[in-house]
Amino acid sequence: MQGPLIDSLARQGVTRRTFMKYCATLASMMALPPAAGRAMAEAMAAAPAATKRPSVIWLPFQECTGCTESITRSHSPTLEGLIFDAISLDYQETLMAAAGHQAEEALHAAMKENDGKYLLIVDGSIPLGLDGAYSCIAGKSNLETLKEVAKGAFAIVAMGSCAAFGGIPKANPNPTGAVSVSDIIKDKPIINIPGCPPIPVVMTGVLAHFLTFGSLPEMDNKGRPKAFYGETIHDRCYRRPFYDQGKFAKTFDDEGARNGWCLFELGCKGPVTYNACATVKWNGGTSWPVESGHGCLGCSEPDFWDAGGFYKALSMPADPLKFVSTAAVVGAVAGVAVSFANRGKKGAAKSAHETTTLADLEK
Amino acid sequence: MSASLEKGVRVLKEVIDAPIASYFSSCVHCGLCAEACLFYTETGDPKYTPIHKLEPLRRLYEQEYTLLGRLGKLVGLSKPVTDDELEEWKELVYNSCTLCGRCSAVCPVGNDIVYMVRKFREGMSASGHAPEGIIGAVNRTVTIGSPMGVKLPAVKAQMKHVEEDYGLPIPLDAEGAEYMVMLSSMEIINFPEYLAAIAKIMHQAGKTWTLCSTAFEATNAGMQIGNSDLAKLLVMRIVDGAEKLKVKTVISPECGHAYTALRWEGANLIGRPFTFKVQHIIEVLGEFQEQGLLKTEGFETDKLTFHDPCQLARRGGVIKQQRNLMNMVSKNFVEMPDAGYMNWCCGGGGGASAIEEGEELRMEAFKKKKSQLDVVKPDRLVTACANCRIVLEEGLEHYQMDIPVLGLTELIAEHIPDQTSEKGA
Amino acid sequence: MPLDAIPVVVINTSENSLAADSGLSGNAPVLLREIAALAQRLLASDESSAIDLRALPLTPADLDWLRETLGQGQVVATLDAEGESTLSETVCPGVWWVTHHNEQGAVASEFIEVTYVPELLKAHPDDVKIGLEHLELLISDLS
Amino acid sequence: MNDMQFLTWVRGTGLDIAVSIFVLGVLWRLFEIYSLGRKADISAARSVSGASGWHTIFRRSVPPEGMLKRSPVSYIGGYIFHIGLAIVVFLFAPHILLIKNLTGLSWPGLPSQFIDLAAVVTMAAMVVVLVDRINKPVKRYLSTFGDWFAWTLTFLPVLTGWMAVQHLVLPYTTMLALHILTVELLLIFLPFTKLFHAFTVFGSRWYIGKINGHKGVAV
Repeated sequence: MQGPLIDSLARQGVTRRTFMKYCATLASMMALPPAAGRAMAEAMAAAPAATKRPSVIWLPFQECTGCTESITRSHSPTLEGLIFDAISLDYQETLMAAAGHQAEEALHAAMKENDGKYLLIVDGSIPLGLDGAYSCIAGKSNLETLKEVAKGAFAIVAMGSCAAFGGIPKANPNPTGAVSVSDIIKDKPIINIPGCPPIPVVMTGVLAHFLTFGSLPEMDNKGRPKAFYGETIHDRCYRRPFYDQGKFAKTFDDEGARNGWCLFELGCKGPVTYNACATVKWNGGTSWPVESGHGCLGCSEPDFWDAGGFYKALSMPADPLKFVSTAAVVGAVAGVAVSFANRGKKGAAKSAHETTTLADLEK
Repeated sequence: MSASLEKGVRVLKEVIDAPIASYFSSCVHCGLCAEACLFYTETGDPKYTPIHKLEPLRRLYEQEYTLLGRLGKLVGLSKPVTDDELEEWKELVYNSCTLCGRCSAVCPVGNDIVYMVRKFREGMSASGHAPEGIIGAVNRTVTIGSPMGVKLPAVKAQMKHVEEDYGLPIPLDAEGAEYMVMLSSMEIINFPEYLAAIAKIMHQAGKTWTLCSTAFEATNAGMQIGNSDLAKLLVMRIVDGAEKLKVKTVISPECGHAYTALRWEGANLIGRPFTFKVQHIIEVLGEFQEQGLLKTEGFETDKLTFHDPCQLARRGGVIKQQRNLMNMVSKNFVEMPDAGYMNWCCGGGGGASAIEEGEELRMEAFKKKKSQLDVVKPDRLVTACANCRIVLEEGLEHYQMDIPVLGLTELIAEHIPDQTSEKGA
Repeated sequence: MPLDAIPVVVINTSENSLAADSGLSGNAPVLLREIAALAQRLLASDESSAIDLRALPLTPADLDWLRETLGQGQVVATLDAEGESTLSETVCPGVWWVTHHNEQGAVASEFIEVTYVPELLKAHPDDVKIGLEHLELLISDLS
Repeated sequence: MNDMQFLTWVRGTGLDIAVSIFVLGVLWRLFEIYSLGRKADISAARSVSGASGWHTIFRRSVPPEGMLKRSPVSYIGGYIFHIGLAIVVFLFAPHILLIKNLTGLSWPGLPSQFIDLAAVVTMAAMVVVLVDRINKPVKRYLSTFGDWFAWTLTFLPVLTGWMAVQHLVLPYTTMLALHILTVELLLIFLPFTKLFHAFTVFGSRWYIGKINGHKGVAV
């Protein structure tokens, strides 16, 4: 367990035991077996240091800064922050001191210097409506900027549900025509870290992986790191046993709710939401929505905003009348069309009628 | 000699309408109609299930008038209707269906199966798949004037007989009479008492009436075979006669299908409402009874029962009158099980009695009537349809049951006091 | 609006002490068997192992029950590393209850380790070397 | 796809598709059927009180004289499963909740034990009528693929719904998803199978009632 990272940590007063403890916790959060924590600590501590800290460019698009808030709230002086110290954040509008042309210069300098090697983090969705005019930075639409910056990136991290899946800007009726990063960029590895906001440790976990192995962690079919999004909230929820026993809170103030029973019937989306809230928790491990007595909103899932209502139980239909008027119109039109065809056919048969005479009864 | 499948299909396309579409879409194959059909109950053969008798019509409807049916025909899932198939169905549509309407009466989803059989027959006859017996009857009705080949001279001979026997005048072509009386050829040939009865009853009621030389035959074989053009031709004869004589009411004789043809189909066949009223003789008698114009004396004391003709009762809505009339002249009137609205058919209506090759089946089906009669064990059987009467007589003879059959009108007339003395006054 | 108008309902939670309402899921007792199996493995093959208590569907009440059942042994070690960590042996020697707190004092992760001495307590040779250097420095200062 | 994604799909996209096809199909079929029209009956009507299309719509729910004895299984089995279905579909609290969600209309439900019983009785009646269909020559003769298919489509939602509530065989979530899926299949196929009688039965009864009412025959 020797290496530049552990040395640099040591210089900052972080002891080996502290680092081991951090890795054990990180492994637990990533749902890895306890033994993996030690392995990770050894691998990360021994990771060869690049001659230069890896460059990271952070582009904000149609977003609320909630993702940045989430990360920075935990930034210092925690261990996640220490991981951040291992990178060079060359462009982050909210955090950087530079502004205007200086900021733009910093961006272009970083892109040029680290061409093909920098990690691009995006938060916020990209509006396509009105040629992208809904969101512009430095006279360029987000779409243009993304395409330009993505070109030289080693990989892209879509931070938060907006960048990963379109998020709230994409919610019905999606006035700006918002889309996700992966809707636009097809030729770069993209790692989605959805959540509204995402859990900070997921971010640092991915960065840790990137720093340790120089590659992205294993991802699921929605481009999310499996370590954090491998299981549902429901799978790791401490209230799960009550679900299995059929004990449900029916209202937010009934006895079931006071006894901490399952919130499924109050609309908890935990069963269909892949995230690590149940293990990692929020606000420095203080609590998380279900522990606070509220069901999961499913914020890390695509289109969670339009999934039929936060307080509607999963067993209730989401929005079955969505296309009903269209269907009714199509059905009526088809019916009327058939009617006309039928009446035409019947009319034709009628006008072709030859009055039967006796002779016509025989073949 | 121009009947063809193509023509049949075209005619069917013409007659398929919203009720038929609705009926076929509603059928759940529950098979309850079979339980109501005497051809099924007496043979136990499921092919006589009423709705099954319409199978080719159903397929044609779906293939012609539904999107999915057209698609099914295109990809070969639904086979087109063929001549061979229709020939096979001839027995089901004619021999084993008397249009009695019991199936329509029991269908839980409300399918008027008889309505559909009637329309299906349009296509069957146009495609040359009507039975020879009925074609013959139609031929005779159209060319000679009556299905049994009765001509005016025969009627006149009957009139003469009656006038002589009863001393009552039988008016012919009397313009402005209140009633124009129609006959069925069976009555002319087999049951002359009918004409006499009418004369007595009309005389007692003090009503003016007449026969019509151009329209004395009421039966409509065109409707039985299921050909509206020919049925219209026959109805038109009656309409012309009635309008020529300016009568108020045309009286349909004791014949079920004549009544349906004239009363319910007539105006629709000729495409305009009638200028006169149409009544069944039983309706007229009922009216007279109610108005006190019908006075009888004495009662029959033997056990009598009444066979409701399907077209009069179930399909015609005349149910109470015949019972009141029966009770007027009988002390021992007993109802058969299912009598009235749900009465069982004699087995020979709807043209079936004209089909020679259907006789065996008819006799088999008659077991239903036999079982009804076996419950009551009547001394005599009264009815109000000459066709029923013939079929009942045949059936009773076949099963060696000694029960005479008579017409209700005659029975009533027998109890009308002798009026020859009044005549002189 | 006077505050008295707000109806206040007092619910005495201590009365709800029935098993069904105590928050116990019934998953905790099963763990005892697993710990026993791990202890056998430690004796048989010298292999240490650990159970991540956060990875299991355990309610806070389950954890309390488990903690109480396993009891407190003789050794308790605390580690001050960006938040306190406690490593305490249960009444079953070799079975350790390890709790990592973060700097806010909340539990960051919690394990049951079945081992003779938890890895975290052992000093790393590199650190021992640094310690030795420090010692030598101290000694040289003496002269 | 795990069971939760399955559930999400069936209650989202799946239901959207099913309800849309249902609405589309029903309208299309209704137009297709009733636009064929019919000629007005110009024969002189005989009006009798109690004889009309509307009367028949109700009256046809009662077996005519003598018929109950001739086919007791069809009638009693039919009554039980139709009424049972109505109870289970419209008086089960979660279903009412669903209807309230969609339409805002709500009414009191029945205790779940009663619904449970109704579901079991309904299924039993359906099995009996199925056996009857297999055993009775007429029914077997009339039966086509459509009949077996329609029976299955109707039976499965009751079975899966009951199993979900009873926590039988599969986890609740999976069973619930299967329940919704089978309802969706039912919705999708209803307009295009004999199950469409649920709609046309009123038209058919009205027509026959109207035709008979014109003649003064109260049926």
